[in-house]
This record gives sequence, structure tokens and C-alpha cells, in this order.
Amino acid sequence: MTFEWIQIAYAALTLFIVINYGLIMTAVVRKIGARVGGRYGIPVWQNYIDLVKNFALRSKISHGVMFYLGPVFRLTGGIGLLLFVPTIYGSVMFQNFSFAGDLILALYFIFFGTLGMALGAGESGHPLAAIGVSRGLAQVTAAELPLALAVFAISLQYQTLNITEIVAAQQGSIFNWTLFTNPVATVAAMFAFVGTMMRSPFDVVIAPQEIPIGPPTEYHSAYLALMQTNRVLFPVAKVVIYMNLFFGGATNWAEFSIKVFSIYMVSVLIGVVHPRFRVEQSIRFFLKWGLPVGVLAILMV
Amino acid sequence: MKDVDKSFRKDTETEIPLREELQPRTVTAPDGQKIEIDPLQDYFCQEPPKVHKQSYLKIVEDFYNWARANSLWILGFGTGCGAIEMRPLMTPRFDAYRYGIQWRPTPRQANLLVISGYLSVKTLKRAIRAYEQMPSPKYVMGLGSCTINGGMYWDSYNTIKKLDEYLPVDLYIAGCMPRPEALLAGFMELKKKIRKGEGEGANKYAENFDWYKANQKSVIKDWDMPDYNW
Amino acid sequence: MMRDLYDHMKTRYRLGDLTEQRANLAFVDVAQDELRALLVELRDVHGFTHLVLLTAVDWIEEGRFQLTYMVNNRTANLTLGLRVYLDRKSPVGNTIHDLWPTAATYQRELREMFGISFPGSPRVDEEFILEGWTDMPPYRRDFDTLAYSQQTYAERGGRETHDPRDHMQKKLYPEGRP
Amino acid sequence: MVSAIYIIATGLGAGFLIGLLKDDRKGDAFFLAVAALAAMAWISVSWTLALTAGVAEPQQIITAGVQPPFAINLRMGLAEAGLLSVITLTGLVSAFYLRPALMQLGRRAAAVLVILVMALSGLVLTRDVFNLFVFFELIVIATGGLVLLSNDKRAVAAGFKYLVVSQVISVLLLIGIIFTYHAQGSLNIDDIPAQPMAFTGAGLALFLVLIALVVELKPFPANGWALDIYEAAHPGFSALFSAASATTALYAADKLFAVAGPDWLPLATGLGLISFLGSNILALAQRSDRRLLGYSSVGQIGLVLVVLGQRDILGDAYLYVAGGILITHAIAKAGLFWLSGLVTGRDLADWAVLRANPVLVLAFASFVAMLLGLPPFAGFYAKWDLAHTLVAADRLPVLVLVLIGALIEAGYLFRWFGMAMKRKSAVAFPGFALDKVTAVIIAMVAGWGLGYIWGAAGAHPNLMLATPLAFALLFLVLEPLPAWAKNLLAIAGLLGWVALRYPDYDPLQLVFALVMLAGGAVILLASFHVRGRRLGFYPPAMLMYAGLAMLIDAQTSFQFFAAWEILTLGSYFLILRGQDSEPHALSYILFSLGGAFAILAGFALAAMGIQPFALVNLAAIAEAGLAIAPWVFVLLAVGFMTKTAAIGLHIWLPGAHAEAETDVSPMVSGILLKAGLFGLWLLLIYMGRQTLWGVDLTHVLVWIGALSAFLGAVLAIFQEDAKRLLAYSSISQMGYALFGLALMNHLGWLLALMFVINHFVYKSMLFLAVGGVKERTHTKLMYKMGGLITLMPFTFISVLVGIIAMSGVPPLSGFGGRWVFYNAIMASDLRLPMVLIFITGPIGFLYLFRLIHTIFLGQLKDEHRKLREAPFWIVLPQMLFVAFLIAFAVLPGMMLRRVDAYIATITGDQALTWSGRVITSEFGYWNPIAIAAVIGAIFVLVLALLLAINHNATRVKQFNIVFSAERPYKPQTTHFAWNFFAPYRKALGFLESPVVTTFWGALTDSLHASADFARRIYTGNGQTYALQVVAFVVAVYLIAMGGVS
Amino acid sequence: MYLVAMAAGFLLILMGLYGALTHRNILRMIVGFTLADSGVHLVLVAVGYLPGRTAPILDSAVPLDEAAQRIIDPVPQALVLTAIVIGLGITALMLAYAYRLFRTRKSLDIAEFTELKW
Repeated sequence: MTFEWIQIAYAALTLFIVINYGLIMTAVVRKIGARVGGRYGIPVWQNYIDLVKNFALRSKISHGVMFYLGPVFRLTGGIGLLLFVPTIYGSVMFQNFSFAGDLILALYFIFFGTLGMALGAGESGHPLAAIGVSRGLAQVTAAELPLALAVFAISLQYQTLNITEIVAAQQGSIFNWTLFTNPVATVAAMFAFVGTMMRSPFDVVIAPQEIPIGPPTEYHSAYLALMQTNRVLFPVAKVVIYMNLFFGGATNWAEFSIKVFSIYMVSVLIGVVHPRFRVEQSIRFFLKWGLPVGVLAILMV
Repeated sequence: MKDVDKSFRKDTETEIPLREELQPRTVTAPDGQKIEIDPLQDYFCQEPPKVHKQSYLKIVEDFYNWARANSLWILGFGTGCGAIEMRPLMTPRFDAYRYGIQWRPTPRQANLLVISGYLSVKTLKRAIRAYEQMPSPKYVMGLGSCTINGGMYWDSYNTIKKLDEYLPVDLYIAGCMPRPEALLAGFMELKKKIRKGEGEGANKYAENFDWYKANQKSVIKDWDMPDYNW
Repeated sequence: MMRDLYDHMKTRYRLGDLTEQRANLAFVDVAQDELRALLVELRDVHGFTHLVLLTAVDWIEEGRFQLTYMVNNRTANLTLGLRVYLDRKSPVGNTIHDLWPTAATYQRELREMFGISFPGSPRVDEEFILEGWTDMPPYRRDFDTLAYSQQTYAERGGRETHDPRDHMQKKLYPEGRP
Repeated sequence: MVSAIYIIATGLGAGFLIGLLKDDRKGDAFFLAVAALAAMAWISVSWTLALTAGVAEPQQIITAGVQPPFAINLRMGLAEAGLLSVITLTGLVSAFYLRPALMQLGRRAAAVLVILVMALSGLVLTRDVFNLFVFFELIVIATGGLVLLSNDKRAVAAGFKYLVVSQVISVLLLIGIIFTYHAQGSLNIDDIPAQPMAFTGAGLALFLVLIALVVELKPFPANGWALDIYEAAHPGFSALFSAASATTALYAADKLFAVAGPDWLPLATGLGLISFLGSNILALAQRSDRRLLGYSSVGQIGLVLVVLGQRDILGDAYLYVAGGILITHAIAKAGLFWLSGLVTGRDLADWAVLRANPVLVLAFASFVAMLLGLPPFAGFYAKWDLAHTLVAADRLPVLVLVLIGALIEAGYLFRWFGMAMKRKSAVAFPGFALDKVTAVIIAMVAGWGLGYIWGAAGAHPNLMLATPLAFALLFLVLEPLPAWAKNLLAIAGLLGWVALRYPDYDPLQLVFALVMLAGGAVILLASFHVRGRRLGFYPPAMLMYAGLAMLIDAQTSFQFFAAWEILTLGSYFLILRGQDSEPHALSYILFSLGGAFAILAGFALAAMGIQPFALVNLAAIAEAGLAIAPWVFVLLAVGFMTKTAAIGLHIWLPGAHAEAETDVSPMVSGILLKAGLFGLWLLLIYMGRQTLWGVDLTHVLVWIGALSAFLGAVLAIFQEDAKRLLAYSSISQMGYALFGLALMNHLGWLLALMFVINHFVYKSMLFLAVGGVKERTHTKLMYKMGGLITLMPFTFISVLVGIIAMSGVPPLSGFGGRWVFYNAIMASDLRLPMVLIFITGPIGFLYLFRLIHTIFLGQLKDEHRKLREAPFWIVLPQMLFVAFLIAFAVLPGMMLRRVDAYIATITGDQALTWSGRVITSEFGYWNPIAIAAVIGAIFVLVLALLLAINHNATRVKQFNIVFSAERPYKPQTTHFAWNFFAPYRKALGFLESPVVTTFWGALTDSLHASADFARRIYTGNGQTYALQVVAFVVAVYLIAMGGVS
Repeated sequence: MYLVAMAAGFLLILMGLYGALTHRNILRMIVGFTLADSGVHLVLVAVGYLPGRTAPILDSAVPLDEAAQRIIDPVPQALVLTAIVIGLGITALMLAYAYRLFRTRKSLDIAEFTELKW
């Protein structure tokens, strides 16, 4: 795994595919939600229109350098996360930049965007943005815990931190997936997954109506457009990690789209039937339910 | 009906002093130095609004206008009783989302300000602030007869009667109250306007900024904000 | 019931006639200097624990304001309105915010809308509903709201105004009242 | 040589001569007295010198021309000569000190003073029991006379109480003497044969003599009378009473214990321990300075009595140990009493007036250090040898009790010192009399000199000759220079030392040397911002650095421990300089000394009496599988963990770091904590895994590390004070390092090492940044700040880089640490502690974000609108650190590779492969340059996109925010900062409950309360005191003899 | 006989100490100590006494060569002389103190002089 210039083009291709996939998938998910509620729902291309509109806004303001850089950090975090993880197993084209680092890089890079966003939101000077950040950070400490334990468990199980190797170990049969070889770890990881997807019941961070929408309160125009892009990219990138670690990865784009969509729908389905937790409730929830499962996972390996 | 009492003259003499928190003050810096703070100057951006040119290429501008028309983000700000008529739009029966309409909780992310019903002077102040904080291009819709000519509040001592004196209204929807269907029809009309490139309320506001400001200040006697709220 | 109470109180306070609106709702005129004592007794002895409202009427012809303190006895389901009259030229009421904290809000409103002052009431001089109001208190009857509105707010021409009663009568009975 | 008899002759002669003078010739009387004392001192000192040099032989002086036992004989040996020097010199200095009082009272007082010194000398010299009694009574009479010198009206009563008790003692002594004589037929001490401690006539007689002499030592609890003297007498006399009388009485007791035989030694040990512990505990509740000194004297004499009880095992070292403690105490106590004469108020806090004179502060500090046996004073060597001997002779309980007592003594002495340094002086500054100051300085010089002598005389390397320490002490002399010059010299010294020693270091030492010394030099850059002379900063700072330099170089346990104590002392004085740091500095020094004592005990246990003990021999102990090995491990680990502030021992840290000065905080956080880590490192390298009761001790350390990391982080997020936040974060980070070390695998150690480097860099940087902000805003409370980003951009950048590095987000160097961490735990067999570590990572994110947000983002406050960037000299080191962090992030190999190879030589495995730019482990890989490049490229592209579209954004001001269509009222009400993580507090606030603080608080409170209660036995009634003496004698008799029969 | 003296001596010591430790009047205490001193002296002398021998004065009555058998032990005698002198000195000092104490408080009660305590 070494670097070649052509990989930049491949990575751009991956990025292009995933952004489009994400734009459409999130719209589809919203549409499904609308249909369940008896509505017609948004057009599937609505995300594109919103994106164009936001880029096309004429007046913009800036609260300062960090405010300006916040969305840049955010989107860099999303793109980087996507590109540091091999997207399609076995494909030379879609290994992206995974030569730079292993699973640990991916796990810690998740925080890159969060940090930049938090700083940008902080500089906007809006108290509600700060409250949103406070809530988000507080919640994520507990929510990420089961994932950390699950990752520890499976890296012990496969004796590697290399994502490609982990995926390779799950090939062959559906029963080689971590989901079946180590269901406890998978369950633990799914706690974290549901907890960090910003969907009900764990969406108190952006809680509209209460603290308008938390950190992005002051963001608009192209800033918001970048964040929207990230909003469709980042969950997919995250799902890719889960897919690679627990669900056998994907060997082609079709498998990719089905798996990503299915995993994504887990959080959606849980979200639509649960009311929102307050922060301390969700912390307690993760410590009470997620943590024991995670501990069980590392003890059982 | 009471006749107009010709003898009544409103008080035009009394001036309202600037609010305490906006008055210039002297504070002591940590190193003991006394420094002057003028809150309006120091804490608020003083720039006037800009008139934004359209794109050089018409086709680009048309494309943008198409996108703007199909992505109307409404500021969730109910000024009067008309706000109650907006809620049904989110329900399956009317489902405004299918037209690309959605509600945003912050003016920074909204393009459309719906003045839903009567505006008291106090609310007008907030509406102006919210409007000015929206990024352009932005649109204003007057909902209900109160915004048009005062409606049933035509003789109220505290309610404005002609919204377009104070904000550049793109569209009025008459009625007391207009039904949600009327609102939807209004949105469709607005879309058409925008697509035709006529949704330039923000530029109009910037061009006639002084006029609007004078009108606003003539009814808001305790003007306690910067001239333009960025 | 209400009558008994009235008779009982009458012996010690200077009360006007009792106006009984309903069996459980009555009004009585009270002297301003006895108001506080009366309220305290009603609250602490007779169970009128709830201040329903405190409002004012501008009797411009008589040159006075009428304050109505409506108190309610929840257990007996009785409501008693105490009417106090203030001179319209210099209306000063007695604050009762220490008896019912909610009264402070009513008093603020009365101060703003009628210009009745309540010395000692918390935040009574801060603006309440109106922001930056410089004119006379708008609920006074000598304040002409229409004139004020015409002199202040821009109007749109072409407005047709119908008196609702006449309009409906005309619409329903075009030939005139039966 | 002039015969020693002339000491007594001169004293007597001068005494009588003065008596013959006329009343009005006070000046002559004083001159005569001084001349006599000087002559006596000259004789003593010349004997001492001669005996030390080996020019003269010890001399037996036979009086009346008859051999003993038919006449009194005297002896002049080295011990006698040394003690006589102390006594006569103290007498001489005190005479000058007492001059106004002596002149006022006239010739009689002068005569009595000379007689007192003569009697004390006689007591030392005589070998005759009855002569002992005679001199003893002379001392009583002279003391009775001199007590009246005081201006204090209460002194009369004190003197009378003293006489009353002396009567009781003399009765006991006389009866004892006569029966001893009856049993032995001789009054010569040397003729008394060793007695078994038994219920025989001779035994009883000896008991009476011994107990009378012991009571004369004012043992706790039969000592109320002596305390009153200390409190009420003239300080000049108290100095004599404490330094000379007590020393002499102890020597008298020693003579008899020496002949009485080993059976009696446990009695001395026991009484000494009770005295040492008891009076030190009681001293805790004391607020009067002289009475406190009295308690301390009693305690110290008790300690020497303990040493006396160990003469059977100390052997040749007896004089060295006992003398070291005794003479140091005499000098220090005399000096302190003389100091107390310069202070007009009698409350401890009134000593704040001393701050007017830096020399006196130095003297005070020196005396306190002398009393506590801290290096480089003589008591230190004595304490070290005593501990080793005790352990070698299996007398661990004695050592433990002695150390506990010493810790308590340190508690009140350092509390006192802290009060003197930090309290507002309640009394006016009196102006210092030159003669009194001179006396104090003489004592101080003597103490330092004695330290040198003891260092030179002992088997250990002389600490004062160690280059780093000498360099640090040089700064005492250089104090009058301006701060910048001293700073320059300090930096040059540190860098020069590293350069000098560089070739001899192994990579591990090199890393620590670079962090502690070269890093220290970088931090010292920040000190350039202080103008003026900055008195009292450089000596302690350099003392700390000297200790660190010596610690890295240490080869033997002695060197290590001495370095440890030196750096502790230096850092204590540094910490004490902070604003409200008095209580924190105290708890720091107490925990540190407690830890140091644990280390002392551990080393003593390991050495088993063999000295010098090379540190590498720890490995031999571990390999031999001795039963003591785990205990050595535990003691040393606990000692080191007091410095790394592991949870449970951490309560000193937040306050100490938070209150310290701007440039001191990074020193004590970034550098000082590493000393503990260094110790732990050596311990683990040498001793490896140890098992106690079936528990692997490294597993315990792993748990402690994980708990420290977790709780430190949780506590940090609830702090409102920026420096406290960073301090708690240090606890957390040190927890990580401890965790890594205790994993006992290659990568774990590499992890710990990365934490050593990284934590130094980013914590120093953050402390400097926050300190710089504090310089400008004059507050440490974060919620009072906000929006400083545009005003202090450089500081903001360093905080930003610092928190990215610290939270482990790629691409900065913290990520390397996390990556190594994951690989390390994969190789470890421990799993459960990881849970705590895993949750700690994101929690760290919480407090870091809070730090940067509440200070730099959000709303700028009114009064901060015109702030400037932090001073250049504070920003400069930060920028250096930023540059280093970025370089270290991209090229971690530049330092780690060598260390990795070095660790491989210890663990014997090669955990990482360094191929090109990629670092590969058994489990994963990591390419720092690729990461940085990819992230950089993406970032630039996205930024370019944003700039292309939003380049024309209007720059708005802080109140241009959407505020639900309102406008913000004031910045204070708009900045969301206070109680930032309120929901977290709701969910996990219970972790915040101060269990540890409550525990230590309860411990100290109960000690205090019992002290306050117990000291009520001193009713002030002379009769009660006499009764207590009788009861004490009876009780001792019953217990001692009861044990026998 | 010497046993009686010794017993008397000890009795005096105990009486003296008892007196000194129970009486609160300072003068009485001093008297008590004097009494105890006397007792000690008596004990001292009694210890040195040997039945049937004479005083240790070397004159014509006791020839020098027989002295060792004829006289009692002279050392305690010497000691007692010294002790008496010293005892006198201390008693004098105590009395001087008593006078001074009385002057400060106009009282001789030992329990009055407890300003210094704890």
C-alpha cells in the first residue's frame, strides 16, 4: 500500500459517488419518513436544490476566522474520514488513502470535524451554539464508549487494526461477518451508532425549537452548504466503517449501497418511534445499557 | 362608530432616552485603565445593506432563481394569530414540503419571512430585526388583511396597518384568516415571481433603505438597535 | 352567604351597598384607607385566598378611576369584587403585592395603561407591554385611539368599513327589519 | 592544647570575678563575661579542630591528683569537644544577643550566664555521677536566674514551675546516685557496670538516675514546665535553653545509657518515640511561636533519644547520626529563637514581618529545613543512615513511627513558614537590630557549614559539592542582580549542563534531561517578562532544576533520594510564591515528604544496610525473589506516585498548579511531575512485575493509572478556573502515562515516553498561554473572559494547537500517542481498565473545548475590549512549542526511534518497524506524513471553495447574532460559560464528590482535634506539672519493669 | 539504727513531696521540698553508715592504717554536705521567686499562676 498519483483521481471518484449517493439516500430516507406519516414528501432531488440555493445566496456574514474555518474543518473531517477508509473491498480503485493509517486513524479522525465545528460555532458568539456543543460533547463521551469497546473487542478478535484485513477476514460467507462471529460486539457498536447519528432519541444537540438548531445556528449560505454536504457525506463514511468492521464490507457498489442504506435505516427506524432523550438521560442510557454490552464484548473475546 | 376627535393631538415632543445597556459607558480594564464603551458602535456592525448584483450570465441567474424558488425556507416566526394557519401546511393534508418548502428555526438559514397576521409596534421591531438578519435574496409575505390595511385593528393605537411601508413585501394573501390552501396558492405565486426574477425585495430594501428606516423609526419611537441588523 | 359576610363586615368597615350579581358573585364599594385591612381579613379569616384580578375602569365623567379587586374563596366558591375609587387627577393606589405577588403585575399594567401609580410595587415603573410609549396612557378614555392611529400609522387607501351589525342586517333583511 | 579543665576554671573564675565588681560597672561585667565565654569557646573549638584533624588524643583530666574513683575526673573526646563548641558558641552569641537585657540587670546576670555555660560544659565533661548532680543543680539555679531576664511578666511563674519540678528531679537523682554508689562503691560513671533491667537494688538505683536524667530532657507528657520557659523566657536565653541545655542534658543521659547496658536502650527508644510523636502532634494546635518551638525542641530531643536507643546497632555511626541530628537541631533552634526575638508579635502569622529582609527569610527557610533533616544539611545524612540502620536491624516499626513524627513536624513547621510568607503581617515592622540579625546569620552559616562538614565526613558524596546544587546555591549570592541577568545565567546553566552531560546519557535519560532541563530553559524564557530583581525566585527554581539534574544522574539510592528531596524543597518554595498558594504549597510539601519518606523506607528496605546501594541492584532484589521485594516496590511506587499525583494522592496538585505564578505553573506541571514518572520508570525497569498476596502490583498500577486518568478528566470538566482545569488535566495525563508504564510492554513504555514529551510540551504551552491571559485579564475564572481570539491571536493559536495535540486528533502528535496506546493495549492481557481509558478520551475533549471556548470564543467582555496580546516573552516559548509540536507530529521518528530501540534492549522485543515514513506495529500501521499531507490537501481545497464563494462576507460584530429576534443585553449575559457542562454534572456529577479531600481532611482534622484536646493536660499549674513528673516516673517504672518481671 | 534513719529519711521524703504536691500555697510547697531535701540527706548519710564504726575524721583517735576498718564511708558524708549547700541555694532561689510572684499577683496560690498553658 503505497501512494501513487492516480489514487487522487480514484479518491475524487469515490468522493463523487458517495456524495451523490448520500444526497439521494438522505432524501429517500426523508421521503420514506414522509410516506410513513402519510405525506407525499420531498422530491428526491430536493437536497441538490437546497445545496445550489445555499451556494447561490448573495449576502454572507462572518463572525471571524474560526467561524469561517468551522465548516472547512467539518467537511475536511467528513471527506478525510471517508478517504482514510477503504470503501470497496478488493478494489484497487477504491482503497482511497487507507495507506495513511489504520482503524485508529479513522476513529480519531471522527473528532476532527467535530472539533472544528465546535470552534466555529463557538466563535459565532451565540450562546445557543455553545449550549449545543456542550450537549453534543457531553453526549458523545458516553455514546462513543460502546464503540471503543467493540472496536477493541474485534481488533483483539482479528488481531489486527488494519481495516482491510478485518474485512478480508469476513469474506466467504455471510456467517463470517462479525455480526455473526461476534454479535455482542456488534450490538455494542450499534449502540454507539444509533447514539451518534444525530437522530431521535439522541438529537438533543440540535434540538430545533429549543435551542434553534444548536451549533449551526449562525451558519448560512456557503457555510451551510458545506455543512450540508458533510451532513450527507459523514454519515455514509461512518456507516462504511461500521459496514467494514461488522457487516462484511462491500465488494462492489451495489452491495455498498444496499448495506449502507440498511445500516443507516437502523438509526432511522429507531428514531421515528422514540421521543428525544435529554442529555443526562442519554448518558445514563449508554452507561446502563451500552457499557455492559461493550464490557461483555471485550471479556468474551 | 366613534367619530374622530379632531382635537386629539398625539404627543410628538417626548423623546425616549437610549436604553441603559446601549448608552456609552466607562469601564475599568483589568490593568486599571478607564476605557469608553459605545455599545452600538462596539458591539454591532454599522454597515448598511448592500445592493447585490445579479450574476453576469442570465442563464446562471435563472438557474439560481429556479433553485431559490424550489427551496423556500420559511422562518418559523409567528407574529400574530395567522401563525396558526401555517401549521397545517406541515400535515399530510397540505404537505408543503413537497414544494421544497420547509421551516427553519433561525433567520440565517431562512429566505422567506411570513408576517402571519397583525403586527404590533413591538413585534414589528422584532420582525425588522429578523428580516435584516436573513441572507439575501429574501422574501416577505403578508398574511391576512391585518398586514394589508390593518384589518380589524384598523383603529388600534399599537398596530401597524400597511406592512409594505416598513418591509419590502413580495406578496399579500388576503383574508381574515386566509385558509391554508390560500397560503399554498400564495407560495406558488411567490415561486413564479422568483423564477421570473422579480423576487428582489432585498435589493429594493437596500436601495430604499433610508425611506424604510424613516418609516420604521416613525412608529418605533424607542429605536434600540443599529440601523441595520446584520 | 354573601349577605352574611357583608353584614358581618359592615359593622366594622365603611362599606357601600352590596351589589349581588349572582348568588356567588357580588361587588361592594370600599373606602381606600380600609382596603388593605379588608383584604387581609378576607384572605386570612374568610378564606378568600385567590386574587382573581385587579383592574380599573375610567369613569371620566365622574372624574375618578374605579379599581376592582376581585377575590375568590375557592372552598366556598364565592367571588367578591371590592371597588375602590381614586381621584382621576392624581390616581395613586395602594400596592398589595405583598399580599398577592401577582398583584405586582396587575399594578404594572394599570400603571402603564391607566397611569395609576402604585408606590412601592416592584418594577412598577418599567414598561410592561408597550415599548417606548410616550403618549398618555392608552386606556384612559380621553386618549383617542383612532386619532392616534391615524396620526401615527400609514394607511392604505380604499378601505371600506362596515359596521358589522348594519352590514349583516342589510344582508339578511334587505327590506328592512321585520 | 589548653586543658579542658580551663573551660570550667575560666567560667568559675569569671563568674566570681564579675561578682566582685561594683554594681555600676555593668559594661565591665559584660565585657568580662564575653571574654570568658570567648575563651571557653576558643578552647572548645581548638579541641574540636585538633581532635578532628587527629593532632590531639582524647584527654582524661584527673582532678585532685588522684585516680578515679577517688576523685572526680573529666573527659575530653571528640563528642565532648563538638558539644562544648556548640554550647560555648551559643553562649557567646547569646551573650551578645542578650546584651540589652544583661546591661539592664547588671553584673549578677552576666555572672549567672557565665556560670550557666560553665555548668553546661561541666555536665558534658564530667565522668562522675555526683558531679553530674552538682552541675545539674548549678544549671537549675542559673536557669532560674536567667529566666528573670525576660520582659515577660509570666516568666516568673514559669521559672518557679521549673524550680518545683527540678526539686522533684533532684530528689530522684540524689537517691538514685546514692544507691548506685551503694551498689557499686564508686561514683565514677565508667565504674558502673552494665545492669540488667531488673528488680534489683542496683537496677532500681540506675533506673532512678536514668529516669531523672530523662525527665530533665522534658519528655512528653511530663514537660509542661519546660514549655512555659520556652514561651516566656527571653529568646536569647530560650535559644541557650533549647540549644545548649537540652543538648547537654541529652549528653548526660547518653553517658549513663552508654554504661547502663543494652537492656536499657528500649526504654530510651520508647520514651523518645512517645516524646517525638506526642509533642509533635500537640504542636499542631499551637499558635504561639515560642511555645511551638518548645514543642519542637521536645520532639527533637525525643528523636535523639530514639537514636540513643539505637546505639547498640548504630555502632561507629552513632556519633555521626546522633551528632548530626543533635547539633543541627541545636543550631536551628538557637537560630529560630534568636529570630523570634526579631518578631514583635507572638502569633505564628506575625512572622510575616521577616519578609522585609530576604536574608532572614533564607535563614528561616534554612532552619526549617535543618530541623526536618532535608538536604544539604547534616540532619539529612543522619536521617538517611538512621533509616538504613533501623531497617537492617529489623526495627521497622521504629522507623515508621519516626517518619510519621517527622511528617507531623514538617506539617506545622511548613505551615508556619507558609504563614510567614503569605499572611499579611498583623504587627508593624519593628526594624531589625543589627546584633540580633548577626546572631541569626551566624546560626545560619553554622548550619550550612555543619551540613558541609557532615557531607564531607560521611560515607556519602558531599551534596554541597554536587555541581548542580552548587550552581543553584550560587543564585543565593546573585540575588541582588536584576532578573534578566539571573535568567540568562539560569538558562545558560541548564543548557550547558545538558550539553556537558549529553554524551553520557542513555536515550531514556536523554529524553528526561531534554524535557526537564532543556525544556526548563525554554520555559525560563517566559521569565524574561518579569522586571526588577524578582527576589526569591531563582534560588528555589534552580534548586528544583538542580534536584532534577541530580535525579537523572543518580546512580545510587542515596544520590537519588537526595536529588528527590532537593527538588521537592525547591519546588515547594516555588509553589509557595503563588498568589493564594499557602494551603496548597503546604499540602504539596506534606504529600511530597510523605512520599519521600516512603521512598526512604523503600530504599532502606532494599539496601538492607549495605551502602552505597546502586539503583541497578533493585533488579537483583527482584530477581532474587526476596520477600521484601514487593514491599520495596510498593513503598517506592507510592512515593513516586505522590509526585505524579495519582488519584488519592492528588489533592495537592490542583491548587498548587493553579495558584503558581505564570512561569512557575509550567515548571511544576510540565516538568516536576515527570520526576515521579522517571522514578516509576526506573522502578519498573529494574523491578519488573512484583506480586503481593497474589496480586500483580503492576495491575494495581494500571488500575490506579486508569482511575487517575478518568477522574482527573471528569474533575477537569467541572472547573471554572482555567489553571485548575489544566491542573486536573495533568492528573489525568499522568494517569495515562502511569497506565502505559504499568502495562509492562514495549509499546506501553513508548506510550509513556510519548506522554512525557507531549505532556511537557502542550501542558507547558497551555499553562503559559493561560498564564499570559491571566497577566492581561487579571483573573483565572474562565467565565469572566471570552472572545479574546482577535485580541490574543498567538495565544489562541498555541491553545488551539495544544488542545488538538492533547485530544489526540490527527494530524498532530497526540494522535501518535493514541495509536501507540491502542497497539500497547492490544498486546496487554488486561482488559477492564481499558473501559475507563476509553471513556477518558472523549471526556478530555470536553474540558479542552471548554478551555478554548470560554476564553477565546464567544462574547468579548466590556473591560477586555482594549486588551493586548500576552507579553512577548510569554508568547515566545509557546511559539517554540507550537513549532515543536507540528514537527513532532510530522516526524515523530526523530526522537522516538532511538528511544524505541533503547526500550527494545530492555524488553527484548521489537514492537515497531520504522520503514521509510511508515511506522508499523504487529497490528497496524501509521504514516504521519501521509496523514498530514492528505488532511492538508483536503483542507486547502475545501477552504479554497469556501473562499471562492464567501470571500465577500461582511465581517460583523459580536452582538450581530440571531437572538430570537431580540438583541443581546450585555456580553456577560450572552456568553455561555459558567457551569458549561451542566448536563454532564446532572448525569455524572456524583463523581465530583470530594471523597479523597474529605478523607485527608478528616485525617488532619482529627489529628488537630486530638492535639487541641490533649494539650489541655498542660494546665499551667506548676504543682500539676510536678505531679505529672511523679506520675510519669511511676508509670514508666511500672511499664518498664512490668515488662521485665 | 541506720535502717531507722533510712526509713525516717524516706518517710520525710514522702511527707515532703506529699506536702509540696498537695499544698497550693507556694511557701508551704517550699517547706515541703525542704522537708524532702532533709529526707534525702538523711538517706544519704544512712547509706554511708556502717554499724560500729566511727566518724571519718582522721585524727589521733583513728590511726591512718586502721582507718579503712574503723571509720564509716566518708563519701556520702561529703556528698551530703554538698547536697545541703545546693539545697540551700535552691531553696533560697525559690523563696526569692515566691517573693517576686507575690509581688506580681498579691497571692501565693500556685494555681493562680497559670497564664502559660496549653
